[in-house]
Amino acid sequence: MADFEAYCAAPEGDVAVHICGVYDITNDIVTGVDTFFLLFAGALVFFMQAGFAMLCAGSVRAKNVKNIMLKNLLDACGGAIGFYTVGYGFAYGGSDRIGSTFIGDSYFGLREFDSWIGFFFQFAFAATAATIVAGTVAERCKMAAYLCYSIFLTGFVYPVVVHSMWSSNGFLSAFNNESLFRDIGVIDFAGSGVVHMTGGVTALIAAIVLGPRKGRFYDEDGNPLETPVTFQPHSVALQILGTFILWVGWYGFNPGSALVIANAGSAQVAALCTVTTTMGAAAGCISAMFTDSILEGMASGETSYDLTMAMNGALGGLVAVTAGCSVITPWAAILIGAVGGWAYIAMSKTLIALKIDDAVDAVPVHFANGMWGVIATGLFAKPELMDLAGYNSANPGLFYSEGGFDGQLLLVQICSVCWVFGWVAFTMTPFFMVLNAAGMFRVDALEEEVGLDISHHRGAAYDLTGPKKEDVDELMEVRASKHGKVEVPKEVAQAAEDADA
Amino acid sequence: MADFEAYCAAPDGDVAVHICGVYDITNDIVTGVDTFFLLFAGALVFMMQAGFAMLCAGSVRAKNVKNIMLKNLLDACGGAIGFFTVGYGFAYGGSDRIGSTFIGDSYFGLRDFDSWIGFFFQFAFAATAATIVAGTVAERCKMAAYLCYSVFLTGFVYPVVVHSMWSSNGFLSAFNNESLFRDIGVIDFAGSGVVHMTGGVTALIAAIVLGPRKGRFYDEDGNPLETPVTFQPHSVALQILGTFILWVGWYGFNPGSALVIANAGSAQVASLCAVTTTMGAAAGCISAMFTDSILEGLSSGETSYDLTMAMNGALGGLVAVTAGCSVITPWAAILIGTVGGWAYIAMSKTLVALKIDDAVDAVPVHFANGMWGVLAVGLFAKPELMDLAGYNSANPGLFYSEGGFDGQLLLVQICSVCWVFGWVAFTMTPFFMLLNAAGMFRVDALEEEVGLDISHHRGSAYDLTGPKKEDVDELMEVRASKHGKVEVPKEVAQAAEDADA
Amino acid sequence: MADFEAYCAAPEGDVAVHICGVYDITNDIVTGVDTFFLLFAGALVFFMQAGFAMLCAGSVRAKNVKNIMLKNLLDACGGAIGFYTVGYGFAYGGSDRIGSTFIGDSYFGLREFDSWIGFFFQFAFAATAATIVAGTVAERCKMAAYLCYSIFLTGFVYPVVVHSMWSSNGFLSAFNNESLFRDIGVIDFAGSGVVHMTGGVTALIAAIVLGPRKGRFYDEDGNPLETPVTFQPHSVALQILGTFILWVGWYGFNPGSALVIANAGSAQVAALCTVTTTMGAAAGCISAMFTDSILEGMASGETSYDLTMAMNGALGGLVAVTAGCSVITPWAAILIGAVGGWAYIAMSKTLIALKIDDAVDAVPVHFANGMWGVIATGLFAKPELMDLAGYNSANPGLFYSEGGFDGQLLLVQICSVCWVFGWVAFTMTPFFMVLNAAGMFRVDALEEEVGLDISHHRGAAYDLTGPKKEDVDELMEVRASKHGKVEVPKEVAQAAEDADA
Repeated sequence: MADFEAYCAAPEGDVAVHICGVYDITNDIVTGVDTFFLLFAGALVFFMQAGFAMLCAGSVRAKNVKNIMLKNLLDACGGAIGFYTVGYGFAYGGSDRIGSTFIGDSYFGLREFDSWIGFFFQFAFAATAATIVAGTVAERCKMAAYLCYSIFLTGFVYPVVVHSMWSSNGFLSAFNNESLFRDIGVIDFAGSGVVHMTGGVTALIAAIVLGPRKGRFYDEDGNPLETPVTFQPHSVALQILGTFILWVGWYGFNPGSALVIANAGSAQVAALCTVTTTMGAAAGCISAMFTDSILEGMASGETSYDLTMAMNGALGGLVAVTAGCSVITPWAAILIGAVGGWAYIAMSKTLIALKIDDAVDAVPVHFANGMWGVIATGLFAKPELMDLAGYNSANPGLFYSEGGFDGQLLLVQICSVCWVFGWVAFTMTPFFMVLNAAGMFRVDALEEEVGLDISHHRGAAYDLTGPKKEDVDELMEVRASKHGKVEVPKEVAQAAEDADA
Repeated sequence: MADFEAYCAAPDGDVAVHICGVYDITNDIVTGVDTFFLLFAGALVFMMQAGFAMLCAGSVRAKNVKNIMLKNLLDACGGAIGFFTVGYGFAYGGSDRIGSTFIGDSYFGLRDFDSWIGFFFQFAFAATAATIVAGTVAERCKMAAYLCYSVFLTGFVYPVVVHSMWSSNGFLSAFNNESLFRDIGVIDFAGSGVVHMTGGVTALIAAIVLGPRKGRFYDEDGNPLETPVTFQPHSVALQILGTFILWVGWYGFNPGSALVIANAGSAQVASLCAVTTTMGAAAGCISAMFTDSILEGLSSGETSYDLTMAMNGALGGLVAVTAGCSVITPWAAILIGTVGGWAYIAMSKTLVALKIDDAVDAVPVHFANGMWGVLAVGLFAKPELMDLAGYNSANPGLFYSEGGFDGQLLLVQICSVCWVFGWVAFTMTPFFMLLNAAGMFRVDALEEEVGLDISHHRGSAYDLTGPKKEDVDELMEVRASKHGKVEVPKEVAQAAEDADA
Repeated sequence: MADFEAYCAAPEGDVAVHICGVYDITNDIVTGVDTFFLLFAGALVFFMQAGFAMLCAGSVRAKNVKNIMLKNLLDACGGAIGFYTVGYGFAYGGSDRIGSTFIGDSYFGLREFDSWIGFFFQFAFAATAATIVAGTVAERCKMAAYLCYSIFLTGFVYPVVVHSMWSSNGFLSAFNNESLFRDIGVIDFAGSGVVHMTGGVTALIAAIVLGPRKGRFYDEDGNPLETPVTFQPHSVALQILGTFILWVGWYGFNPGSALVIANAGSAQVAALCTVTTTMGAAAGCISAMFTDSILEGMASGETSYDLTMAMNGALGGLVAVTAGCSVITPWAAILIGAVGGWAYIAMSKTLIALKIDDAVDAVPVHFANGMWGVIATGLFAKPELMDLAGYNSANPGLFYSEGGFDGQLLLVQICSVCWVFGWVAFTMTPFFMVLNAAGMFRVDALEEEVGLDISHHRGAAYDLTGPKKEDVDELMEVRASKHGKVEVPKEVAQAAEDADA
């Protein structure tokens, strides 16, 4: 391998100057391609905001649609400002120093910083973490509380998690030689733990503190219902649209986490991520839906196929392969996704049993599968792929370790799960409890009954009323006479009837 | 042109080492950029799943929305598993051998394989082929039958077509020196024939075997209706969203089929594809819609503009230019798209005349235009562009041939169309007839009447009921008194009225 | 820096041949990467068509949904044909000559032209400019008038603006050494003025000539109403979807305007654009929504959060940073976005006061903020960033100029605003007035009342009717008896009740 740094420090002679000239050009191209790659991936990840908005909006009742969508839009905006002013600094500030730190301390407001594209990509992730919670607390959370929480999360809680696992100073980071577990860093390639578990734990705590929606587990007098009432999603079309957008966005989320692509190794990592991401989603969808259908078939005798299960299963599978997408084989991705589907169902049923109300099942998808994803990496990480992805392969996943008993990586992964859970619980629980105690968290009962759109957002989200019947009739008459015939054209007559009905 | 292979096999001296070092870097970059390109294109093609889901969902009646969307989601998932386990192997396995083979025989489960990004891109295409059928059989096909068919198609039928036309061992392939027609291979750059015709023929056969929806061509007693009943699409908004998403996805589908982009030639091919794709879509849209408006104006005297015609015309134009997008000029693309619009209308009317019921007009769009697209290449392929795209330009399209009479390429294209039609009909007809004979194909008549959402998917897709009027009134009272005035704020009063209406 | 042109003109000796061979490869890669970049950006910009369609469709009443969406689809198609045949030629034709010209004069029908990807990218911009108007004139403009206007705009009016500001022969262009203001060219990096103001001014003129919708400002007898009637958007879900799609598309619009990315400088420019774009949108959203909430809180005592304000604020912020995204810091982007939010509100209220009816508030978003964006660049353009983006930094923005008093750039920017306003008003005003005088502009009053969907597009856009109650009941009975029990499964019973209600 040629050493260009020494050779090109002071190139001698015409030939060397030209060789180094070409070498400079290749460096230039590499910078360009890698920037472009993050721009592409960041745009796709940001597109997931649209996916979350559609998924959440479709899942709630028609009377709360505006509210949930406004939350989705505002946390992207608040997240941008919050992550710009302090969040990015806490996450990655001071990464040029050696040793572990708890939190970063420079780059606030991106001062003396020019890796714009790096910030953009990380911002898109931060916005994702914040948005996860929106769905869970839908239909009952006050707008002001939501804004407070989302700035607190993207500005402080999430950056600390990022710092610990992804910064080169993080105490769990695989890119820090002096991390807590020395040469074993946690492997959370694209953020099952960092992004999804952080969002999922926050959502869980919020759901517990906030309490269930009126009429979900208790009747009007507060007596527990025999069976919980399921609030039908108001538009399945929006849900599936959101799901597909999220899936597409994941092709930025996971492959994009290779961060660079202008060399054969990184390109292969990103390429593998596309395949494992696809397989995880497919397996999660199939496992969750058919498991649910079989369970239901055994219970009621009538088999039906539930779209919600299919969608959330796919999302669960996606979350689950996110941590290990670069270090697992496609077969392992299918396994992880399939188990992810079950993890989703199990957690979803558990929440209902515990009377914790999650309006869009974000906790089972992001918390349960985020956790499972990080742990699964400790089982399935394959040494050759770890090398390729730039991880130390001395401690592979349990199933690939010598004799199949070396669970060191698994232990580190479990510790990381505990750390994320502990940190988020430690910071968010008091936060939400204070909000609640101050009466700033939950909307008024009557407002909840009326729906937040009318109470807080100037009217309903939909107005599907058509034209007045007499106007339509008049038009039909005018047209009929114009053509000198009594008979009205077929389509127009149909339209008139429709308007009539 | 420098020959780097010999020069860099064992570089002599410092200068050569450095030159070869830079050369290695450029190779690295090329790999990275090409991988990135397929990642981008594959993600866009996968986004077409969202497009198909929205288009189909919008086109059916409100009582079958969940069903059709679940099918769209599941065939992406089933397609992923099926194409991973066997499909890709059948399509491209054994491409290192010489000579023609009927079907591939290695890479099953992607064993001994590491071109991940190639698989990802091909999977996205396979999923597209499968999804095309979903719309046609909507509102009456059983879920289990659909799953069987979609795994069969992506796992076996489609891969054989791919193998024959795109693999270097395919017996019609332009990349096989020993193909059936020796030095003339079929030109189907991005798959008008391979993808769309395969899907379209399958849809046609399925529609014939399955029969029309209840009440479409026959009344309740089975007597033919004088004029067929048109079932209104339940949401045009979803249809147009789907159309636009598909159009955007096509910028991955067509330019992405250049497969590489990190050299000036391929870049030019991809660029040309972007332009021809645009022109084809635009021309198809305009030709289909205005032709229909004029026809209708002539017959009824009242001119109207039909959105469905515009959308399907655009899609038809897109399908039609897909085969030749890299070897035709933009002018030719406009012509092909225009004729594509007419092909769509003609086939659509023919189907209705033959009492074949296609719920979303997928057969006219994908079958008629897929066929026309492949044939059109035999007319319009331009030698210079064929060279650029890597095809043998000795036998150009009819209009560019010597004297305008050398129809050899056209003949090959016609043969290919026949082969696709024959193969798909040969495999799918017995398949669907067996399913039908076993009573596994079509849902029960009563279930069809009720709609598949309630029958099989736990309730309807929409629930647009608003809050109770008394709750809204109470809130208005509370608010009015709170501000110490009887008058309610304007918007709130409006909202109350809306809820009332 | 090595000079490869001389060195590689006739390389001498083995070493030079190989060096030049590698150099050629790097050139090849650069071409490929830059092409890919414009393909990506162009596809994203085209995706904005879907965003506009959803935003506009969501904003109008249910009875005009088909109409507005058809307009969106057709102007993309008409724009493609118009821009291909003449538009691109007027905009960029003859750019190899020296000196200023008013309009281009070659490349019509892309003759003797092969920069396909450049055309594709520019076409996507032209389609955007045309689409902006669709929303403003919604619910009352004739289809034929719309088509005429959209071809006139993309084929002639818009190309002249492009030519003046972006072509190397443009008389205001920063890339023309002999421009009107010599060494100071206008800085409109991605088109706040060129694209958005052009569309916005056209929309404004159209709205004035066309007059308000029936019942908006005047009652049935033509007497002015005390307070204008607000027509509720029929679906807020579509609006927010459109907003997010537009925001994502802007990551192609702004960074893509760097045009190339395969070198470190351009990559940095594109990267900065992602950040400033994000910050502008976030600031605009927050400023518009909270300002409105505060104003309303002061007026009525009850605070509500308006989603429309948030969405249009974000879009306004995006439009405002478009002109300067490559030459301003993120802080400046936040300021510009925040002011953009106010500009939106101010203009929106002004229009209402003047009884000018804009159905989707496109004029405040695109005209007011397009203007503000161009002017803001004259205030905030930072010399270092201007250098990087390839602009002459001798005359920076007012706030960065020597002593803070050198407003030369600001003056040029203001002149450009006047030019765009003047040119568009000069061409479009007579155009619309002639259309209006000929009775071709506005639909018949009765048709407007009935809605354009039924009048002109064969029926309503939605049909959400469910199955018949008796069918559902029958199915329930059949199922209950099949399982040998009277009790119906829970979900099914629920579904039956829903269908009942």
